[in-house]
Amino acid sequence: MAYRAHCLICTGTGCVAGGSFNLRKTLEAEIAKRGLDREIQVITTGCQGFCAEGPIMIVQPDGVFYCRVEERDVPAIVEEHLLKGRPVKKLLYTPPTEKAPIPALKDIPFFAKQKLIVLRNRGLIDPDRIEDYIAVDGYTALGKALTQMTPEGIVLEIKRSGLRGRGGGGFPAGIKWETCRHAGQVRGVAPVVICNADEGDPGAFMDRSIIESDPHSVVEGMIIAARGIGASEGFVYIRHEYPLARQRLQLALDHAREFGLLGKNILGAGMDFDIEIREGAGAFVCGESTALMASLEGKLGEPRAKYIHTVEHGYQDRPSNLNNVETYANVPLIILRGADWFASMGTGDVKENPWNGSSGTKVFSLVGKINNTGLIEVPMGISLREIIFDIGGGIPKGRKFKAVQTGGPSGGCLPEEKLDMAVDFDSLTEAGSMMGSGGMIVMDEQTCMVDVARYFIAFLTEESCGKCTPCREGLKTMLDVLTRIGDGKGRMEDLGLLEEMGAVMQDCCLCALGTSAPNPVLSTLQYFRHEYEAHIRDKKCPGGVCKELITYGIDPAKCDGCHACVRACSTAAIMGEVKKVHTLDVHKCIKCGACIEVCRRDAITRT
Amino acid sequence: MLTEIRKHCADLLTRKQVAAVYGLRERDGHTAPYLFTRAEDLDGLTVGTKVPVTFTLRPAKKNIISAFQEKCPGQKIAVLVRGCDERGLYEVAKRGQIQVADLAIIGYACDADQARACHCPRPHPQNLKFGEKVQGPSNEAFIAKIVNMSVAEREAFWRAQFSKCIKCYGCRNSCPVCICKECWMENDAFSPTGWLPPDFPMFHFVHFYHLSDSCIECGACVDACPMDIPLNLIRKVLSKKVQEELFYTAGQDPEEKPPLASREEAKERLEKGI
Amino acid sequence: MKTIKLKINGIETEAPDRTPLLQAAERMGIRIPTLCHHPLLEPYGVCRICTVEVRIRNRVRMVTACNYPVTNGIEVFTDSERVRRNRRMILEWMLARCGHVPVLNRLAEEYGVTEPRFGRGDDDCILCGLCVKVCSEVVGANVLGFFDRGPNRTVSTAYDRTSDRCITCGACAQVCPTGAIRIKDDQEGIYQAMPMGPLTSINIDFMQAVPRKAVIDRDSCIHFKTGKCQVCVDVCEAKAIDHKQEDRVEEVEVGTILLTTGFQLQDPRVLKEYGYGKYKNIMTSLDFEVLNNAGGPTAGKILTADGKVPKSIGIVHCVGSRDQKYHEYCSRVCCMYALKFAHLIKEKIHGCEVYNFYIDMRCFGKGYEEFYNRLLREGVNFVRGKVAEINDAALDPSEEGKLIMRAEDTMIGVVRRIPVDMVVLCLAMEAKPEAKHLSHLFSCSTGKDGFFTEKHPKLAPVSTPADGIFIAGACQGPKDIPDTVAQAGAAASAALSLIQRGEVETEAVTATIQEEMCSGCQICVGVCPYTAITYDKGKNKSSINDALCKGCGTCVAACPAGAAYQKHFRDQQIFAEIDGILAI
Amino acid sequence: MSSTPDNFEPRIVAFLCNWCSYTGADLAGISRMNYPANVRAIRLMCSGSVKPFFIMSALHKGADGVLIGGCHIGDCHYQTGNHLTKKRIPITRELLGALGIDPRRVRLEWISAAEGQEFAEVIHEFVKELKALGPNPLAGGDHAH
Repeated sequence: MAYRAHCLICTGTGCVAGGSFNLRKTLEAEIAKRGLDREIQVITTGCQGFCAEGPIMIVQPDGVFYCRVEERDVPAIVEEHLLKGRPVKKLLYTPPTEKAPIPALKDIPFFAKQKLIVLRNRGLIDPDRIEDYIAVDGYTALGKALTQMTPEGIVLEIKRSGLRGRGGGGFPAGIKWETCRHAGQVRGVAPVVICNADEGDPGAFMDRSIIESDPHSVVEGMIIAARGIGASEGFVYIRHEYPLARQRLQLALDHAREFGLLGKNILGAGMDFDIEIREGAGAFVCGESTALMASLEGKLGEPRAKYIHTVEHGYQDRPSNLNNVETYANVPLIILRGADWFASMGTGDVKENPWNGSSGTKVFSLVGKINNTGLIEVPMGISLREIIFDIGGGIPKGRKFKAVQTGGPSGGCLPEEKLDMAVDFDSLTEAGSMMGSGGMIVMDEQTCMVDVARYFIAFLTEESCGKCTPCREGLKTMLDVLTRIGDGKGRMEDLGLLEEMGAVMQDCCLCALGTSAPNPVLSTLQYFRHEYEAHIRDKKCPGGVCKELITYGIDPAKCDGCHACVRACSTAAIMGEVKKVHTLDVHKCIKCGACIEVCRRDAITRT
Repeated sequence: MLTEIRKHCADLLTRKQVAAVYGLRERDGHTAPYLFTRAEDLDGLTVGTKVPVTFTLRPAKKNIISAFQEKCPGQKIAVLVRGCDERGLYEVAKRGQIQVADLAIIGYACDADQARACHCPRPHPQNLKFGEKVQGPSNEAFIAKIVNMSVAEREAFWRAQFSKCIKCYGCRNSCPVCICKECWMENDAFSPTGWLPPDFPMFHFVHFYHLSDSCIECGACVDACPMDIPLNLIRKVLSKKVQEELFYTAGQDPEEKPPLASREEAKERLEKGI
Repeated sequence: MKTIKLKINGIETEAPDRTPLLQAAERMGIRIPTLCHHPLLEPYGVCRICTVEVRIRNRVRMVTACNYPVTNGIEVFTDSERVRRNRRMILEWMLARCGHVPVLNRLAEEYGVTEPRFGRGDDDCILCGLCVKVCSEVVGANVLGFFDRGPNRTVSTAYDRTSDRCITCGACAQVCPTGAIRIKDDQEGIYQAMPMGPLTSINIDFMQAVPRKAVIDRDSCIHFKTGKCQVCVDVCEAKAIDHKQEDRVEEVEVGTILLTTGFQLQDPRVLKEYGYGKYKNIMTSLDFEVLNNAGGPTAGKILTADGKVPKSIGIVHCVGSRDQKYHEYCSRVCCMYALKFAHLIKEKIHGCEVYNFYIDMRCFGKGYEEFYNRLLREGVNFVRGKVAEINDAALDPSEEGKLIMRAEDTMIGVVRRIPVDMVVLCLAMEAKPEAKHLSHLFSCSTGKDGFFTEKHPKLAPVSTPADGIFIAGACQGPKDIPDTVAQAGAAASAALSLIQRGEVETEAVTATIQEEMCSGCQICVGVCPYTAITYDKGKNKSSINDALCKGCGTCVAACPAGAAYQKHFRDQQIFAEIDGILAI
Repeated sequence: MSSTPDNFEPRIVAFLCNWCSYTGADLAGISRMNYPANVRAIRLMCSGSVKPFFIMSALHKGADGVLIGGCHIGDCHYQTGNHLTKKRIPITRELLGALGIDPRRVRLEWISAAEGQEFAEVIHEFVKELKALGPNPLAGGDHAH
């Protein structure tokens, strides 16, 4: 049956939270009411990435992009667009820098600069239907890998593609596969293939989105990996907090099994392989490979020394290949289109040595003080500026950019002068941050870098497993020092102390969580030392965040006496008559910021 | 009953289920054990006369069935038994004299009159095929006579009785469970040749004690005694004691070991079921 | 295993490939400090104190020495400035948690940390994990574990509750470097803890044991409780330990046997009036002997349960001996050792009052009476009278916490109440309960007191009615060491005289069956305790195996026909005996 | 019952087992324990080898009492020899009783090698009892004139 139009409703977690399932129901009802149900099909898709504007709906074949769609908008969409062919203007997206709305998805800057490989099927297919995936050439790569390639050929192809692990370490996947395959053969022990879906970084949701929008790409990638490595058993370690992703993945596995793509004798090619989902209990450290495998074995999720590599002795002492969701999702296209195609994207010549550059694309979750929060996929080597200002649409309210934090909680904060830096594994590390799993948090001038460092150290202190001394005690003492500085009780020698602590942690911690933990502190100390000094020496917080160091006030020039702040203030610290300039009693003020939130004229000051 | 028994035995013989039928034959007014090998001879078969089937041949001192089994090992013969006959069979079997397994035991019951005459407590065999079970007379009443006497009275009583003894050995010879080749009753140390009556109570003590855990109370000794010494009075007193003290009743089960022939204590024997 | 070359602190050395670096360094005598390493446990690598600098092909790595496997060509620096900086910082961090743990402070001092920059915390546990690991890896009880995470990490049992899986082996406390784990003793006083039994699961029975070999006590060995812990196997260089060994029954053919099974001390709890087990500081003579031993729990000091030096001690003679209610006999040794105790107390505790309560002083041996006289001179108090009761009923505050001994002093004819700090009960020696069983086994007999009976008290004091079985020592009756030695010598030489002869005459009293009289009733077969009689079915006769026959004659009496006879006990012989003894 | 002459000294034939009672009797002697001289011991290897005919014979030949001494049950040197004794003697006594011979003239006692005292006591007691019973009426037998 052919339809003349399709309504693609995003059912990523963000849009689902915005009510996209109800939207679907209402839309279908409305279409049926109008007797259009044989002409127009409603499809729910995975995350489209532009989560800031959800719930999102795209009408094809016109390619019209609607954002912030609510149920009450449905009659208008059906009446105007679907019946009369006129896009509903008020639901179209208008970039913050533009005046006129942009009707077509392809024209929206957020999408225009992206390069979709991993997210190629987002918004296109229904993640719950394997047929949809197959319709867009899904499992073709698997067919090719099974029938036209040797396992060695598969590993070589990945190696030559320069694909580096997207989980954070950036270890070349091909080399890992090769070692694992070799270990399995030498030891005569069947290796296992593990997918790390324990995405724990605050503000990061790439892996979740991939699984939610295109679970089969991960499954296919894992099967191909298993074929290359010689594994017959696979696990997906997914965090408990991702129920929707888990559900979709489970369905994908069931379907794949039904279609003969998993289980015994896959595609009749004599390969046996199956995947089991294991749920983590939400410990951040379980994203670390050894801790993950310990957890997978049912033990306490604690890392161990990696002097013996997990590719050789991992899960149940078997050779274990661990890649994250995004890495596996890259695999089918590499196999299908070839290593050369993949290597042609990104930086450096990776064909001879994958360490030479960063090929392909990277998915980032773009969050923080930025207009277009959401999930983006960009080619390696793109500049931070392009990401933040072109795709991200810049900083809201016309504020100044201060820093971008990449790589999750243990990444570093990069200042404005680094904005033109190419985004790839090695440049980020060099700059004192890291690629990490792809979190990207943008901060504006109202951010306090000491507070940011404190926030991340607090997070890591909480999430440290506590096994080794420097991580457990170092983070705690580091947090104490940062809190002291934030409270205005810091001493100048604290800066040296922080640096020393950071260096010792980098030297001595047991796992990457610990060794990378000082990054937020060290990078802010490197690029924003003056802010620390301001806290200690001047007892001032330049970002106006650290409560102990700021006082609230009202700029009489800006205040129009709208009285909104008076209603918002819970301690009655603001007084004033309507239409007259208000005043603020600093003794009553608890610096909660509620007034700032409501003030439309930016009249509340923090000094 | 006799006709039926004859018919049954004839059947066994004609169908060659047994090589012979061992029973009693009456000829010329005399009843004696006889081995019927031909069915037509069975007309002479009789029952109910007090001739024990486990008769011990003297002076060969060989049990009659034992002698047959020795001669024709493995041959199956049918034996016609009363209650006492069967008990006797079992007791001598326990003492290795005959093989019960090679016997087809055909039992018939004695009637009340016979039982009374013999003072038989169990006038029917376990392998009862012919006749009706009847209750035997009580031993208690029978032995009351002696039980109620004082020791001195008993001494006097038995002195009188044994003084009649003519040392004919009839009591011993007629005993169906007596198996010894050499008999203590003939031992000079106990009753030297020529002493008549034998010294009280040496001579009889031997007989009584020896059979204390094998006496089947058939009364053959009393029947055999020409002087009518009531030997079964003592026999029954002793049997009672053996039952009470050693938990044993003779002639019950061919597998059961006699108490005086086993190492175990009486209680232990009872518990282990030896 | 392949040997590789490496350089530690500039010195070339060799080590087996992939040996832990810590071991490789140790072999060179280079000490790398560590707080979470134990040679019996898998390296855990958590304290990070052992972090050293390793240069591999010009790349510098910081690795933990305890679990880093050495490879060819690496260069190690165990004490570089960077290493020292790291250690200082880690120690400061540790002190911030556990500021008063001695082992930490010592190490910190070594690294010049005197005033830790993060202060000193009050915790005791440095979270080295040794206890957790010993409990799981060695003991196998898996009682201890880590709870919570990050700075809140603690070591505890599940739900912080007493675990019934804990076998109270104490291994956790043993390995704890800080003393944070203490084994709680539910019982009080040194007496309960007094090592009357073996101190450890592996022990040598006693110092003079022959052969002087260590044995494993199955009841307390962790391996037999949990199936794990093979530490002794690992450390035994002789590879002599085998947990699979079972008790073996070995059959040894011998011609003579010496029974020297000894005695046991009477259970003092039976004598309720003396309050043993009810009051502290009442002990048996053996307890007191252990207390006095230089190798004992107090290193030979006489101390009360509270660890105080007693000012007065009562010694009760004849506890359970010479007593119609318990043992009528005299235990022989008590008087003399009680005197020895009194002497030891006087010698060890100046001014301690000693009260010996006796019925009679039996100082019968050479020099014994003289010893008694010496004690009289030493000022030991001798009270003639049996102690009626010991309790703690203080009449005035000075008697609080003391034991009150009540006895009639028959010398002066008054009832005395004597408060003391400690009481020693000189308990009766009694026969072991197993002696009865042994007497059956060896065909000897025990007297009504349970001691073995000798064949003749004067003429054959070490023999038993059974030929070749001899007795010596306290299994025959209470006696002291000289008597035991003398008797044992006598028993040994009696046994030797048999061995010297090389052969023993057996009694020629076996039974025989006269074949012609045997009617094959097999009664004899049933009554023979030695299966010496066999029945021949073919002949319908039984016959007796002379070698098996022990000559009891049971079959003879059972044979109705008189076919069986026993040599030397033929009927004619017995009848003749009867005739003979009645002829008079 | 015949009246007992004042000077009647019963004669006791004692069948004693080699390992216990005989040794026990010996111990009584060694221990200088007094017991009446009325007893005459016949040593047998085991009480299990005592034929009831011996008892009968002894009584017939004039013994006023017969003592059978064995090891305690469970203590038998020959493991189970005394089990037979334990079964035979009551039957013997019953038979004697039924025949008119006072069964009290036959006594079965378990006396261990260590029980010299007990042996002496048994003899004392037995002699006293036999004195009360008076001479054995069988003494000498009919032909032993």
